[in-house]
Amino acid sequence: MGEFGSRIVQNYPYVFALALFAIGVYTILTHSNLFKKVIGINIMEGSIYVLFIAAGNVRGGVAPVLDLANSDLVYVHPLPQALMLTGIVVSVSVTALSLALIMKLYRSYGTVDAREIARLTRLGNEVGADVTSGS
Amino acid sequence: MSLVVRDNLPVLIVVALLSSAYVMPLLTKIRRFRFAEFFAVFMIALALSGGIYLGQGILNHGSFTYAVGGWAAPWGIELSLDAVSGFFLITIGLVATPIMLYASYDLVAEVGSRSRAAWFLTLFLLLVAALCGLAITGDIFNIYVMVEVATIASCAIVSARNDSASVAATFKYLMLATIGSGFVLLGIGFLFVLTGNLNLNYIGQTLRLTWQNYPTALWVALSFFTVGFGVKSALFPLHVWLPDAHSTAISPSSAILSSLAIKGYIIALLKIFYVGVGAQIIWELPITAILTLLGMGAIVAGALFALAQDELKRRLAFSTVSQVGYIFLGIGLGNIHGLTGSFMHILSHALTKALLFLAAGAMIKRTGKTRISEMAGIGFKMPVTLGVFAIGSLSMIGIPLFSGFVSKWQLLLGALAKGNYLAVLVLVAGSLLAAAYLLPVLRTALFVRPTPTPAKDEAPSVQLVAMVFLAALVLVVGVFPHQVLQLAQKAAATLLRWGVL
Amino acid sequence: MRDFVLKRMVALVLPFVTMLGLYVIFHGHLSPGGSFSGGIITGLSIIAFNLVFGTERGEEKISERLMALIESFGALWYGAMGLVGILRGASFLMNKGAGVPVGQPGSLYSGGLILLITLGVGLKVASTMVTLFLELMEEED
Amino acid sequence: MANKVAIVLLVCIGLVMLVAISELPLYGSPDTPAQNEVAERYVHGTLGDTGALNMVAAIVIDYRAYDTLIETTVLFTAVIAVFMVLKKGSTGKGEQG
Repeated sequence: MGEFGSRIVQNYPYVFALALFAIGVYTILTHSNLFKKVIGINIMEGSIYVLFIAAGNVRGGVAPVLDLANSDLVYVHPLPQALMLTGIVVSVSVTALSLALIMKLYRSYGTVDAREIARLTRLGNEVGADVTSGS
Repeated sequence: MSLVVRDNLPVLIVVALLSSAYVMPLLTKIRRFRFAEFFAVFMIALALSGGIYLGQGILNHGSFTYAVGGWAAPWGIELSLDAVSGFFLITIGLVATPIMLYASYDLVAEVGSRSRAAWFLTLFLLLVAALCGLAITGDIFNIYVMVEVATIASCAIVSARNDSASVAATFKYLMLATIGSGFVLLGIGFLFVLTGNLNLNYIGQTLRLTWQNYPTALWVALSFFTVGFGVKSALFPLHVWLPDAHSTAISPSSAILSSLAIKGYIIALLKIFYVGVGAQIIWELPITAILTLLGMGAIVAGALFALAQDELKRRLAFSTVSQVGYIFLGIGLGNIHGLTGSFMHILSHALTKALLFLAAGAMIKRTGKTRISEMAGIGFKMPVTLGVFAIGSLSMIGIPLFSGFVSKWQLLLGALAKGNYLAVLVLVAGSLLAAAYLLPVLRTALFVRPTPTPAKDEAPSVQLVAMVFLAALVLVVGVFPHQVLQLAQKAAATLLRWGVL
Repeated sequence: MRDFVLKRMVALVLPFVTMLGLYVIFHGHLSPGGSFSGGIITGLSIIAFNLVFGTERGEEKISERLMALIESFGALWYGAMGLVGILRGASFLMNKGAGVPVGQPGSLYSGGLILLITLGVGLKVASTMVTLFLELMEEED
Repeated sequence: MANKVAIVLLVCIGLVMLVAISELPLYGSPDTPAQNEVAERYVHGTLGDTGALNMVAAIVIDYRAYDTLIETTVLFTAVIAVFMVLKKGSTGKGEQG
């Protein structure tokens, strides 16, 4: 158990990453406020950046920009950083799209509460007409 | 010049589709919008011919790799062109071309305005490009990026009609799909931590030597992939987004999403599991058993849900949940017949479901009725549409001489070879349930004759051509499955690393 | 008159923010940064202008049409740069291996196509950010 | 009841995650699987391969340029998707919205 515990402690960034990930997913799934869901997405994506960047780290490493004057530097692995650049762009895109959808939903339902929207949609289905056609 | 094109064909297919998507929004201003629609159809047909050419080459000369940017595997992104890619490229082309043709008929009226039509075409092209990219890629992070393009494009395609119901469905879809992407990226992160590679073959090589050191971590990574791609491809307990999204979208959207978009994620899962991690390791871990169980659950539950629906498109959407179960069952069986069956089902479900959604869309468009119980006598009004719908239904049920039979037969062989008799039972039950939820539509439409027999009022001829093309393909694959089956078998053998069949 | 200070300050600072963005884009291959960070800084300067002076003035400076053009051509530019490799008989997106001169390491023109691609992508990212922002700003049409 | 089941499930998942994390290579150590010949090539070969000093830029726009092309496409897709959701769009002459 001591071995197990010490490995866990040494791998603390991964623990943080997975905990953050769980928090993000929990936020998306349980909060009914749509904006909080978007925040959940960003927490979730952030946890993944932590995981990747931690994977590339070397103790004592410096940022991966070649220093021509100093040849005996240890650089961290540049690949995870490049990958997370892509990850950030993807998360920006998803955030933008979800904000746009929220605006559209707010315009047609007048609320940003997921449960309320689900209720209104069901109502619309039962009546057989679009209750929100006033948009 | 032609040599240049041939040598770079894999990447050029994707880049050509992407470039046409880039210029598409600028085409709103041209005088005749028909041209833009024609251009989109042309580009997809071009990609189809490229895919067929590549598939032919792979079948005859074996697989090859293409290093983008000249950086070979561990450093750069390598596209790996094997039978899997060839098979899926051909599937994409065969299904996307008729859907695009169908959509182009009254797109502007359907989505609201010219600009919106142009954006729809853009997103459609982007989705097809991303799927082609998924088919040919051999790099795990490239898979993620392609999956993201496909996800965002399909979300936007769902909300093409822009009414409040479809926007609500889109938001639900986007949230769950993003959680799925998160899981996929987390899985990629775990594999990167464990192997330090992103190329699928190199991941496989490294894992084969070292996976004994971290079985739990690897298992967790594979579970992340299962959950992530499971959400995206609507594997049974994670399918909650699909019925809303696929039933509120316009018919061509439903058709492409149900038939192709979902399959792209399954192909990505197959590549990561079998090319990346490797069949031997997968069998050691309890992943295949879980996939088999989930697949069987999906077949039965999806079909039961479908039975309960009265709205035609909702019924078809739940039918997709059930049919995706077949594919996952095949993956779970994991032997050559099971995987061949999965591949064949990817093709046959793509053809069949596209056909059914397009025919349903044509019927709803003409009559304005969305519920099955209201559709009495449509068969007299639209005989050709109903005819192709019948062909699709029979194929979905798995009647011999239709494409659905070929795939279900392979799956049955796989289940028998594995000695999994529960799976055999479920496969048969799934077919019976499919008959139970599809045949009533035909019965109501064909045999309930309304008192004044309605005059003939067929769908427009362009749409008819698209539907008849798909129906003909369903029949061709069902009657002469030899060539396609050979390619599917070769794809399955590639995944199992059997060498050349 | 209430936002006089804001307007003056933004007018004073904005050119430098834009310059910083362009600097980050142009020096992406030499120092931390690159097309995405630089593009976002450049885009932010335009967004700040729109926020402070209103979207009408912003539209006058940089029209929506221009944004759409940059949007499409920025992406096309990337593809075209990729074709350079193919036309030189090498593979798609090949840089030094395809015989593109890479220049003196450490100087502004080094890294071959990297600078050109960064420029295109940076402009595209800037325009994307501004477009997304304006789209979300816009009242119901 | 459902709450208790969820909590038990979460604790189980958490334990599995902890076991998985304890199996991962140690954080920051210079001989993790990630510090392989790929990292070596990126760190020491970038200058000769591409002429750039910033390794991240070299990876983003040279070694893995194809990813970045698709990433640009993601942004493009997002813009078009936002248009699709929010805009009514210009109707061409004679067509109704």
